[in-house]
Amino acid sequence: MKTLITGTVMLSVIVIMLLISWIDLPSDPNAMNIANRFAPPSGEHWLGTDQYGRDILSRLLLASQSALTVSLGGVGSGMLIGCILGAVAGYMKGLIGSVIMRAMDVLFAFPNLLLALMLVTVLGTGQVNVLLAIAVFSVPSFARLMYGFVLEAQSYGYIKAARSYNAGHAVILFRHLIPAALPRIGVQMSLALGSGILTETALSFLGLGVQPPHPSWGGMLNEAQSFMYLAPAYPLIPGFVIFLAVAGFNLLGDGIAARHKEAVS
Amino acid sequence: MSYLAQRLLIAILLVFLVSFASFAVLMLLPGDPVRLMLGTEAPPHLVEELRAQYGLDRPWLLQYADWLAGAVSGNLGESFIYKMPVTQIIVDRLPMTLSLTIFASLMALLIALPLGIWAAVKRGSWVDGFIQAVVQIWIAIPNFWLGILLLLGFTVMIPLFPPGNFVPISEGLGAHLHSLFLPALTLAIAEAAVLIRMFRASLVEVLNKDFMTFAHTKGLPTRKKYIRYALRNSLIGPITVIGLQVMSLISGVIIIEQIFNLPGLGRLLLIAVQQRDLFLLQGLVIFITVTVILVNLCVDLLYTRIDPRIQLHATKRRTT
Amino acid sequence: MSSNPPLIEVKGLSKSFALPRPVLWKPAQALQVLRDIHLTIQEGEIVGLVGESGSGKSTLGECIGGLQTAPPGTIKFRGTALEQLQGAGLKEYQRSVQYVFQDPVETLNPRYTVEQIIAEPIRAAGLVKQPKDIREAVEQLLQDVGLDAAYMKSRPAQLSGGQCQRVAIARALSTKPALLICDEAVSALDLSVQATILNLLGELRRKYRISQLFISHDLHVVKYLADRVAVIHQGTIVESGHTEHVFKHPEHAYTQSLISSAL
Amino acid sequence: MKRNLRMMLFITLLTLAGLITACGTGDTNNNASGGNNPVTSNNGASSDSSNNDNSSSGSQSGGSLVYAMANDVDGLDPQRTVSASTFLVTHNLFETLISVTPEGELVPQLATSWEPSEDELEWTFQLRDDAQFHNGHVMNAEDVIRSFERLRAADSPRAGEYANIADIRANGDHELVFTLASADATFLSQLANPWSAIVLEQDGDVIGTGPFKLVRYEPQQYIDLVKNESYYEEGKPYLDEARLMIIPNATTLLANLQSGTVHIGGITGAQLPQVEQLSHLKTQGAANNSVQLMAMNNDREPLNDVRVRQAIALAVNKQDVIDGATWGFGTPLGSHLPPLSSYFVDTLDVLPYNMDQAKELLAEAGYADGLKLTLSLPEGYDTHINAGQIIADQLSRVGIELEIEIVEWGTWLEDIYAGRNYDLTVISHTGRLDPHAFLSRYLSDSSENYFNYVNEEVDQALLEAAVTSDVQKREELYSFIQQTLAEEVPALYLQSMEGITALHESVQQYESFPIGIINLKDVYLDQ
Amino acid sequence: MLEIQDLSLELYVDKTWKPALRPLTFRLEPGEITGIIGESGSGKSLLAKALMNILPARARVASGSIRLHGTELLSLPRHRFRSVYGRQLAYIFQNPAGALNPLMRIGDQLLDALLAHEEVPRKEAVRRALKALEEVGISDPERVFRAYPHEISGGMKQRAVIACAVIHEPDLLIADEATTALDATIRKQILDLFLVLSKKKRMSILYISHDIAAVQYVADKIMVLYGGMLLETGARGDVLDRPLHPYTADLLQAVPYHVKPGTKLAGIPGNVPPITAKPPGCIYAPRCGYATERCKEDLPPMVVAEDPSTAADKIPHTHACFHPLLRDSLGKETHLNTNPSSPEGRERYVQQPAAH
Repeated sequence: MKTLITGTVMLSVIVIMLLISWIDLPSDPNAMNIANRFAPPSGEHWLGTDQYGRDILSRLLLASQSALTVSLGGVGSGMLIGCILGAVAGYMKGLIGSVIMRAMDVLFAFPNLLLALMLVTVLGTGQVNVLLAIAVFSVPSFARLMYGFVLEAQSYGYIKAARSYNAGHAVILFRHLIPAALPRIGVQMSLALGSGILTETALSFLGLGVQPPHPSWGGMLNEAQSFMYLAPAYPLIPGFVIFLAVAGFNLLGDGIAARHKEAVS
Repeated sequence: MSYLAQRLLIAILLVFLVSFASFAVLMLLPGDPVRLMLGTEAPPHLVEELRAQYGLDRPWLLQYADWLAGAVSGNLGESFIYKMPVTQIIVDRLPMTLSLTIFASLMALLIALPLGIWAAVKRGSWVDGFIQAVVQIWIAIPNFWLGILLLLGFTVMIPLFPPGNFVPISEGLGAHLHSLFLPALTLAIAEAAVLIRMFRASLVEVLNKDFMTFAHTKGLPTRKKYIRYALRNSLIGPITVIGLQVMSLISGVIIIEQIFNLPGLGRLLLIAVQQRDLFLLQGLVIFITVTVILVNLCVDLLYTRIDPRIQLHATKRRTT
Repeated sequence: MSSNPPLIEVKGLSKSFALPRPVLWKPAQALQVLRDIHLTIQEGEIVGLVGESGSGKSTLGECIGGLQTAPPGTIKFRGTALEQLQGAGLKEYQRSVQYVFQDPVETLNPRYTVEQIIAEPIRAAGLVKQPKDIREAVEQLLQDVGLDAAYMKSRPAQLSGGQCQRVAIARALSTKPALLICDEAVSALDLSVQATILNLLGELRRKYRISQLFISHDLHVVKYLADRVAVIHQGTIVESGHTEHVFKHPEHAYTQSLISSAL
Repeated sequence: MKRNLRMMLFITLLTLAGLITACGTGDTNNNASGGNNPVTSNNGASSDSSNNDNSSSGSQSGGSLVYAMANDVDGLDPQRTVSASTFLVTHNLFETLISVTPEGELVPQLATSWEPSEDELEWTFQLRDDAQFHNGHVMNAEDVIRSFERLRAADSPRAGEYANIADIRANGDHELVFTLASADATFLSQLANPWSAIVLEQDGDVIGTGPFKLVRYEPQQYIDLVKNESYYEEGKPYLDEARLMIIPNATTLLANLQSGTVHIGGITGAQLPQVEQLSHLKTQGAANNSVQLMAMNNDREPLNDVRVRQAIALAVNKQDVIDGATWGFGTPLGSHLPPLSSYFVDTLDVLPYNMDQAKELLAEAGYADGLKLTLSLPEGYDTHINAGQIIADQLSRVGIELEIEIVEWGTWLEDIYAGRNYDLTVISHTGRLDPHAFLSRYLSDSSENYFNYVNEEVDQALLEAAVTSDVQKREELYSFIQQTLAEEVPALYLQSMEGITALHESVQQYESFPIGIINLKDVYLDQ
Repeated sequence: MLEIQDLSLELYVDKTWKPALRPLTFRLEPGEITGIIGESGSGKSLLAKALMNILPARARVASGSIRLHGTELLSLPRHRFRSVYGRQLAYIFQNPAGALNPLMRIGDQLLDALLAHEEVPRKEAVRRALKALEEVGISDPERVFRAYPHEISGGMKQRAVIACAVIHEPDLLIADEATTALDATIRKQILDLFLVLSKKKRMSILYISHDIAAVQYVADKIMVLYGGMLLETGARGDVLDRPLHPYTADLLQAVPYHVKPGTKLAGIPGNVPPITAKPPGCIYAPRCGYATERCKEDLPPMVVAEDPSTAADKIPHTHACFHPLLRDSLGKETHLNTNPSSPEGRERYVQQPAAH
């Protein structure tokens, strides 16, 4: 139970950042003031300024939007595609089933970064393409999860009964199978969200992530690494926020898994 | 034996498919290798000349056919950038990537196995809580960030390790491992985090099984009980994960190679894509596909070694 | 016996599963599950099907119930082969054959309320349309299986094993079936609860002339409930007949060893 | 599980503490002073500093030097390779007939003296008699001719550049006569280019006469050189051996410098304060003969209106861009010629920073309420991306909204540079000493004129300047061209960037060259 | 041989320790098979685990003592307990497949059990292992010795498990639902095996099951457990033919083979109480046909029935009920203080004479 609370506490910090960024930002995140670069935390700039004199706090807040849209959007779409593919593969079995699953295995084995490299080089950098890259990464794990679950569920009494009184594929799929799979999907989703954010930071290190001037946590961390001497505290801030988000999602996932296991046993 | 023959057949098919896909993708990419080499200062007429010289002006299907013919006979063509046969470049890089992969995987195993077992055996205690907290942190740290910290921490602040110059194994194992220690540690930490969770979960599951209680009530000595009974049964899950991690290590450590300045396959991959070095990329893609297939095969064979119930069928369904 | 054709007539039914191919180009061996089955179930009759685990009794049940496909012409429902059933005939068959499964925990969708569980097949069969009528039907069914109408709103997690099984039976009755296929329906229940369910099944046959195919490995339960009994061993029915007769004078060696080992 | 929460906090604090100690040494006062040039390195960051006292008497010979380079060479054959970084290395292995000093004058190397005929069509060169190739063979006129034949051969990428040479003939072992098809003022500086090196083919490879010999080349890792014992200059090179290491990551490179495993390496402006802290490192700035500009697509609405381009030029404070993008290491420019060039004319005051005038011009051009443009920046080039962002911020103050789009390098070359499908973009051009190489891209019909800039007068001036050898006439023409470019602003000229090199204190007599070569001949190490 | 004195267990539920098994006292004698009958949630399995000191984390012994040959097991330190396992105590599981390590050959697991307590040279150990397999009725011990668990049938697996358990001829063998997962034919053979073990090897066996037929077939003495309480104990004949406690009687009425064909089964209304439910009165009161006010308030103590024919060495027939079902000497059931107010209780008992 505790992991669930710790997870939600951490994520609530991120959500608060998101809300503030929608309402109003302390100052214009892109306004540069070269004279005032690396200013220490002060009244006007709570977390100080970066190498262009831009306010770190507002950039961090704005970045929460891109971080969440990229990971939520990416993992969300990956989940949808993955689940549908997995459900179809598990439900139909036969040739279609094994073809889908073999494709998933290949996608699973393919190194993520190379995939992102090719995707981003073909489609160009920017938020949408990073989102696509993360979506493609998360499809296989969801497909496998759903495939396994559907196979297992075939032996459940209420599924067999539903098939015997001819409840119809739609009812079986959407009212029986998917609701039953939701807790597991929830767990996988939160783990994938965590790794989604990490992927964004990795991509921005290679210059393929969310591009300037739009701020992103990964981008800020990457830039900060070269100014560590000038402002040792500067890289800590994005690093800590990333840690908060990733650990938050992971703990949330563990919490849901634990609660789901209790509920079932 | 016929099963292996079948796996070989699928492997060859897979390599062909993947190489065709990557060739097509590279052709789609805007940007042309010659112009990339010449940059903005090159004399204008030079671009056409070199394109003709490399045969890049022909339709790409023809180029693929040429490349394939060469590949089948073992000649993967020459890299535009390095003007050296692709096979030689890869072979030069292989020892470094292999030793990094093996070193990092062993280190990850050395960290994850004891901690995973300790957490499982003492599940629910403060030890378990502590290890799980550490795992959460290790997972949450982006690995390039960890790399930089280790680099600065242990090469500059406390000069324990040489920063970023790779010592090949030919110059002595000690120096070789010494130069690879930090990058391997960075990789190992990220991997170990995942492995610890995996070991702990599968071990806890096994410890609750009936045959463990039966071993206990048979009066078996604890050490034998844990190793011969509990550990062996808890290996199936982690092996799959280790297989995946080895695969990603061989081709996916671009970031660590950049930070620690290691001339590995990852960085070569990045340069090949950015410079649109066609033949180099094809060579690398084939190499990665082959290693993926080999690792998969090893993992499957390992399964049968560990678990007699598993029979390898055409459709790879495991009958556990 | 009544003149019209038997409710269910199984003739020469054989079924086998293809094992996974060891190698792509080598043919897969087939695992013979059922061999040349002959069985008839009359209207309003309880037929017991006794066999050890792995004898193929569940597969036979699922073939009769339509959950698994049977070779053409081997199973007839009221005289017409299953695969020939179309449109109204098919709907009629699906409506009149219902299932009761073994594990009370997995037989009900944990997220549904009792009312939803029982109402779904009614809606699927389309017999009754208006929500008010459906609710009434559900109340009546709950009463038939000895459950208070107050249970309508509760969820499976709040019910005991026996109560879950009663809801499952109510669900099976909802489409006014002619045949109930009970696959080890009482094996997972405690003895005291088991008795109440057996009584319920007997009562249902008496009150609504619902015939039952009662599949079980427990000889005593079958002996108590079934009018006729068929003994299945490794995919073939080795013996069948009136329960008294089979238990008193077993002819086949396997039946004899089965009866002698019944404590 | 309550322990889990407490444990998590404890671990986080532990890691944070670790982070802080790892990256910040106690005493750095991290609030660097204001934006102006924070650097007060011990030898001043003047453009072409060379602090050593050239005293060769006290020099120590021997020792091995490690030089760190950011990107790899592509092969070691000066006549065949194309990428700029290659010549950093080949300069130490091969030599040209004429060499060049850091100040840009031409000085003898393999040729001791040369004089032209009256009509400047024939040039006679006297060659050294004591220069040996690395295999011991003494260089003679025949070798030079064969080397030029190889340069002008069909499969040589640079054959076109020597088309003007009609014939080369030797009279005697150490005298050479070049006959040109037409008089060419750039002929001499052409011979000084690194790819005009004199090479000898030996079993598929090429060897030179340079101060160092190649030992081993490991792509992506290092290039090992060793002293050429039989080098004709007495006592040189001082070093026994040199290793050129390839370290692309800036942080890693600095770490190596700091730990002493590397003696010389280029660093970024941001890293300078860190290097300042270290007593065992010194820094040395040097202009690298480059021009950073924001190119404008002159035939695309509204950039085809010169007033709009001028307004943009007026609205950007170049010094801010320099401080922001290159940490103050660069000299602002008014036109497309770096200060190092002998024909440089200062055109900074043509369009000085003036926001109001910019707004007026915009209004005059009909864009009083501002306009929107796309700024495409090449991915991976931080200096250009940084400059682009600063410009975008400044232009937004006069109502010009720039939408930044980062483009992958290969795509930039294809779509923008070759395809000219862009509004604005930021790039830098490094060139050779000869002004023609810099300015020829403004010829209306040139394939490198990605500005789409058309001006007949400039075309004539360029063609004429390329031909006349009368220096005074060339100065007039080139100053006219620079003036016109400064006024018509086909591109917003930003700065000529300076490279900063960090050196270990024991490194003496290292000179930074403007045209991208490393000269290790004169370098020695205090033991 | 094994005396249990006022043993009670607690379960950790909703963050507090709740009583689960009420204090119970009984003795196990060598060569005697004691059967425990109990439905799910009656605490029978908890009891078994308590005896073997393998209680799960969420359960603990609240009070009482377990003395084996006089030594108190509850206070025995862990390492000393190890020497007791296998040599004096043995335990068999319900699911034979689960009790065998799937990755090891049967022979190796057998040798492990043997070598855990004795230093025996390999050849000799193998010989004894093969003999052990033969003794449990395995026809071709060599094949089974080399086989993996998934290569042999369920019945064969259970025999192998028994072989492992009894290789050191322990004094007490606890079988927790040992035949429930087996098919009828094999179940009978395993039960016969238990009979052989108990008689020939003078081994005391505690056979725990919800399957009354199996217990009836094998047990000399029977204990009836319900809701964590011992309701009735006694010799098999006494308990099954002349049940004193209403729950035992009702349970027997609900078992198909125990009822004369054609008569209607009598199910017990209501549900089985959760293990942690501890009402003041008799645990069975809510479902009992004879329940009186007294039953609801006071906890009926365990008393020995005054049965005229009690012989000296006969197993005492005890029960925990205020209104035991007394009988006249002919075994015809007479019932002293039936509660007129509950018609159902009355009608059910008068009609069906107890028949065997």
